[in-house]
Amino acid sequence: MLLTTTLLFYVFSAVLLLSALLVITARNPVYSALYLVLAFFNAAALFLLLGAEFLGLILILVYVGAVMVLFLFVVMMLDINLTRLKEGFLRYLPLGLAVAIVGVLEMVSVFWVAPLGRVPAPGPIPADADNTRALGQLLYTHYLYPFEIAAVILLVAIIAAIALTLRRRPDTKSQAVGRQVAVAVKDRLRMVDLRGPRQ
Amino acid sequence: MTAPNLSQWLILGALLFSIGVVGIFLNRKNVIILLMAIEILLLAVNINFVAFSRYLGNLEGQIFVFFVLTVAAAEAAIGLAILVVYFRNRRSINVEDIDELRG
Amino acid sequence: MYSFGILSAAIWVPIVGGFLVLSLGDRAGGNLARWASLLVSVATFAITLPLLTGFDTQTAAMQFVERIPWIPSFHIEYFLGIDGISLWFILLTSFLTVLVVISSWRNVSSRLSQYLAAFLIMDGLMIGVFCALDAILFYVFWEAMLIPMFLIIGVWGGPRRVYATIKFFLYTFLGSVLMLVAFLYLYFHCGDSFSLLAFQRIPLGASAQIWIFLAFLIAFAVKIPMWPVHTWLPDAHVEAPTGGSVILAAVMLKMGAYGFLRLSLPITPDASHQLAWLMITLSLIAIVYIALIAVVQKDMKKLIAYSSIAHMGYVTLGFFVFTQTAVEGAIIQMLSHGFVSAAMFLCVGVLYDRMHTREIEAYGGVANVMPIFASLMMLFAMGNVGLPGTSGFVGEFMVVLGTYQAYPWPAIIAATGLITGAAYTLWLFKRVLFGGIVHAQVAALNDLNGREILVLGSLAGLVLLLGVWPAPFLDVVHVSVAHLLQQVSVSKIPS
Amino acid sequence: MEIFAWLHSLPPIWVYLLIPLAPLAGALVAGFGGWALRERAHWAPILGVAFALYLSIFVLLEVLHGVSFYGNVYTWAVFGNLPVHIGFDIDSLTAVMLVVVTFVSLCVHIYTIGYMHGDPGYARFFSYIALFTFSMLMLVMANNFLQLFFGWEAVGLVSYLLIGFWFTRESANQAALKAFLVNRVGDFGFLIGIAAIYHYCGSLDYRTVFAAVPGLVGQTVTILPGHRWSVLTWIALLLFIGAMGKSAQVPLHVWLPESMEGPTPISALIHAATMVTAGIFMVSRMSPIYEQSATALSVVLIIGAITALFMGLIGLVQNDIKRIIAYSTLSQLGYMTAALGASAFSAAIFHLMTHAFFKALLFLAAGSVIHAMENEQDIRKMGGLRRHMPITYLTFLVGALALSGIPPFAGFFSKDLIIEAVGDSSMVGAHFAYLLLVVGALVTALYTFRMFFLVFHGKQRMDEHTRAHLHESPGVITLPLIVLAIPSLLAGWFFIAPVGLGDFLDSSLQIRAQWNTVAEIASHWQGAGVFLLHGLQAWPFWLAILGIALAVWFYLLHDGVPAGLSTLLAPATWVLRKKYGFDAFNQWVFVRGALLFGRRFWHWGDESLIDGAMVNGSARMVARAALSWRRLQTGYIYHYAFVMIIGLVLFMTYFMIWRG
Repeated sequence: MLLTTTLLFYVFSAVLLLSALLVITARNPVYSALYLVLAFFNAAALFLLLGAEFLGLILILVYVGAVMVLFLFVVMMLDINLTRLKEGFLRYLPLGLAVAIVGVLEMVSVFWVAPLGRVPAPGPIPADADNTRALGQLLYTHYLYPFEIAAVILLVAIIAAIALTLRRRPDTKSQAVGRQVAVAVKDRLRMVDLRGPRQ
Repeated sequence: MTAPNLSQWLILGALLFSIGVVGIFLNRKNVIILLMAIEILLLAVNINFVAFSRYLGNLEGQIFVFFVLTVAAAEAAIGLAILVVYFRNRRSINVEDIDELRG
Repeated sequence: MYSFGILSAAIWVPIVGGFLVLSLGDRAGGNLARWASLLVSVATFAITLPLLTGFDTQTAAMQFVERIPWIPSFHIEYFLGIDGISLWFILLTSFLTVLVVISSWRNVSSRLSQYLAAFLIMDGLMIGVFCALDAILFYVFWEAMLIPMFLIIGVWGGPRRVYATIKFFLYTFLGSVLMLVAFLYLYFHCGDSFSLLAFQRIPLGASAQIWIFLAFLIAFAVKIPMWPVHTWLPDAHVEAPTGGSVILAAVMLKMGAYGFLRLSLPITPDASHQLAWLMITLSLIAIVYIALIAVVQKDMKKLIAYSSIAHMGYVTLGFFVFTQTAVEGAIIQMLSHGFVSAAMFLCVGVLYDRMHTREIEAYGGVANVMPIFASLMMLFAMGNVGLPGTSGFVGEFMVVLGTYQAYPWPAIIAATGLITGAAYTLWLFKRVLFGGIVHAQVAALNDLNGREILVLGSLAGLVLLLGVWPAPFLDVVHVSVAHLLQQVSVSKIPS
Repeated sequence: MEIFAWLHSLPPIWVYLLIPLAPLAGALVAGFGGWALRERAHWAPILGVAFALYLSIFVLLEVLHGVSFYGNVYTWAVFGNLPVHIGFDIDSLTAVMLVVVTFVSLCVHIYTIGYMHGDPGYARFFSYIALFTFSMLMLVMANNFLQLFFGWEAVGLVSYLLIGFWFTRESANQAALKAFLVNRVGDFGFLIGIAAIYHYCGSLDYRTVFAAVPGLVGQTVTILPGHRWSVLTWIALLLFIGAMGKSAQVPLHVWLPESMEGPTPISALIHAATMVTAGIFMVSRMSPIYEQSATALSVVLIIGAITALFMGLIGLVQNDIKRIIAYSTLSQLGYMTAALGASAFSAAIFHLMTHAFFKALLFLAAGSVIHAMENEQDIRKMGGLRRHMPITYLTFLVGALALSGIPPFAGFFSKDLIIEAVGDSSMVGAHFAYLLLVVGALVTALYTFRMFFLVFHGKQRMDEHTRAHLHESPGVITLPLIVLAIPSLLAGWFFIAPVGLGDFLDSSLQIRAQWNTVAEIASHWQGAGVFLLHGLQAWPFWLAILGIALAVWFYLLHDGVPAGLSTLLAPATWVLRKKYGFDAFNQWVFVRGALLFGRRFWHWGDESLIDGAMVNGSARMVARAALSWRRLQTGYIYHYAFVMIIGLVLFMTYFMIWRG
């Protein structure tokens, strides 16, 4: 069991890092997006290893299902000049690598040296543990207000995204709701006297 | 082989984070990949959170990941929306063209 | 000692009155605003008079004290009170505001009500500075005062007014910010009060005193102004309208000197002694260097502005020799300079209103057509020169005498002001008033009208009174100065 | 006397107070009422001064009867704990000065009626001279240094106003300014002297100070490092600088000749008779201080003697009638100062008195001439006036003889007494001074009679128009001349014993016995007649006669001699015409120096260094820094992102290394 966990950790981690690397190096943004999907899957698996089933699933549902689809959609929708975007691709590589290596070295040294490594491994997850219930209980009691705020943020994001991308072309036909509502009878209905001369 | 301890999880996060950083440096022209790199950064953070949550036996870490996910989703949505609008106006998503801030 | 809010009234009546005048606007050709502001300023002056009659000259304690909490969480109080050092300046302020209102009766062409309102509001704020005993209150008044003056120069000033106002504002503002820092340090050191009286009592180490002294020095040196931070003054004066120059020279410059007496000396006595050499040197530079610069000026206002700086040199010199005669002389010098410089600027204003130029060369022979003006200006010039019998003499005489008691050489150098002062003042006088009439415009000048005679005449009376009989002016000051010097003589460095 | 009887019923202080206040009231009436009174403005000042003279005579008589007064009128101010008063010190010295001042002043007032008739500034002029009388009286009556300084400066102010009285004339304004400034240089020393007195004696009151003086003997002061001076010498010299300014001693004499730009009456009143003698008066008043310092007395003596001779020499080459008299005034002031230096204070005061009379007379007579000549002042354009102006001629002759020291005129007694006192003196430099003074007697007679002969004798060199209008001056002008001629003739004979020998003044003076040359002379005093006879056998008299004789020879008998001499002695005359270069020196060093430094300080110091480099410089630096730092703001988002990331890493590194 222990062995399996460890093995799985290394496997998923390796794939995660690899796919992340591919995300940033792929020539085509479509590939990047797809690699990112792969990375998210691996991350979700790692979450499961850590006993965070809810988050793992959410990650797949929300990110892979919604966010990455959105990315893909945008990437494909926009007619992007790929060659220009890749110009000077390697120009900042040394700087980026240097920064990243320094950062990694520092972080790793901290993590090795600090007593973090001696944090005792937690016991195995009990079989009847219900991660989702536990989260839900915290979320809807103690973190209710932040949760509501998160909801509002999402709402704002939705409205903002729509408002930003919505565009009115002069040649498209659309309803003028206000005017429709404000219509009065006499605007639409004209009583015509049809009795005529027959009388 | 022993079970992965906290340090290993954190190192995983650190490596992932660095990849995200390098991604920002490399893809400085392509906004979409920049956004993706940011997602990687956030993911690295999230892994740290969840690892801490597990090893310290505290669910708050996962709660935080939940909020991070929320905000990240919102950010991605708005970021892409802005990108679309921008592309519509400029026919480009090259970051070098985005220099209205320049004095 | 009674205190039913005279000081508050003296502060708030002009401020509220100023806003009322502002709301009146320029209706009825501004007459409404004129009379209303005259009423307010006279009322303020009347309010300040009981301060003199009810003043107890036998005590150094603060009088007419008002003290109520203002921002209790920071121990900031609305704490007012006066002693012999501040009394005259409050009266000077309220009196000069009346004169400024009268002198602005006809010669402000636009936005009269706003102009007058600015002076009234400034009146209250300046009185506030002279009686605030809480550091934050003091600071608020100190800074707020800049705003009306900023507007007065910036809106009604001359062609380079923007440069002058910004220079004026930045200079003074920069200085006072450091003062605020010093206040905060003292507050945290003192613990529970922003009261200046409490500040005066707390023991301070030698280096802390030096730093606080320097912070205060910059704030006050800019205001006085002392060499080398004086260059804003000539510019500000040149651009300011007459009333602005009057208040600037007569009252605002005194604030810096007042700050030394109220803050620097009692709060940091050891640093004051230690840095006295610096202050004396700067004062002497002001007296000698600035006076020489004044000699070669071509613009009347600039000349008088430089002469103001030189005269304020005597004030700072007097403070930092720590003899009673010199300190009292310096206070009298401040008062006298309030009268004389105000009068000199009003005189220039009289000419400017008629000729619209301040260039000395544009004049010459004015005495031929304006004899009354010439006589009055001669009196003020003599006051500026420090002739015995005029107010200017008393202060300089006492400062030189008091300085000699402490250090002979500075007294000797300071006394050269006697010569240079006469040189620039009388040379100005000669070029403007004497000689034949060269310019046709000068020939057409009218002599003073009744209003101008009233304004200049009342100042002339004061100049002579202070010169012939300074005793009543000094009597008020004695006890407070003795107390101050006693405070300064005791070291505050904790042993 | 009967006419003074009622004054005894007044408190004495009232009488004393009225003496200065009466002219002041006159001045105020003339000054403020001048626009309405116009040509009637003289009444108030004349009445005021006349009243002051009347009271002064009363005071003199009282003092002769042994009454003296020392008291305060009001407390001017309290310096710390020390009250400073306005008060009066009435003793013999003051009484003499009071009478001299008010008498000359009254004569000048009356004379002015005629002289200034028709001048637009008529009322103003009267206001000024009455104000001057007030100031001078305050000066001589003072019982403390503050009031002395007040009077001292106030007479300077009025002098300034009067020299520049015709303010449309550029030269008058220039002269006025110069007079004021040079006087201020003296006042500067005087002020420091007062400050030193205040410091060492702790008071400004004469009596307290004089009482403290003996305690200061032996105390030293270090003004320049390494030099220890006696405190009293230091004080005495500083005060003497003041006296040099007021009494126009070399090198502060330069203003006096130029002050002749003013109307003649004030030349007579201020620049001959009264104000310029303030220094002499002051030093006499301070005799307790000066007597403690041999050094100071020597300086006084030598400066006085130098002034006496060398200023007289300049008088030889001047052509302006008023300037000649002005240089003679300088020279006579030198005699007085030399007398002070020889401790012959009473002789100085005596000469002051006689000089006041005869010099005022000379000036007023010269004014009469100028008036007749329609404002021509050049003696080369005069001549032969004696036929047209007999009264002026005779009175001028009296003045000239008195000035030259011919017995029995007043000047002889006072000048001879001074020369004799200096000759007897044992001061350092007394021999040198004696020599200068004796030669000065010759020079005095020569320039005086040169002027006299050129003006009143010889050919008439004026133009036709002027000659046609020559006439004797009106009564208001000649009356004062006659009034002044009487004391010029008689004052010496009558007053040498009481004033000159100090019987009367002794109570006001303190003289050390070993320096008291006047007492020496007084000890074998056998009356004015003997003194006169004795004088006839002495050098100065014969030199004066020689001077007159030379003048007769040069200017009456052989016209060509002076011109020949001046070419023969060209370098000497050049030096004299240039007045030894004092004016040029002052102009170049002080005036131009001050202007130069002023401009340099202004343009380089204030405008370039402080305003340019520091004030606007810092503003520019901020702007420049902002400009360069603005480049950092590329506007590319990724740059900001890079900076954030690099910053983060640096931050981490910092914590790792220095905080880890």
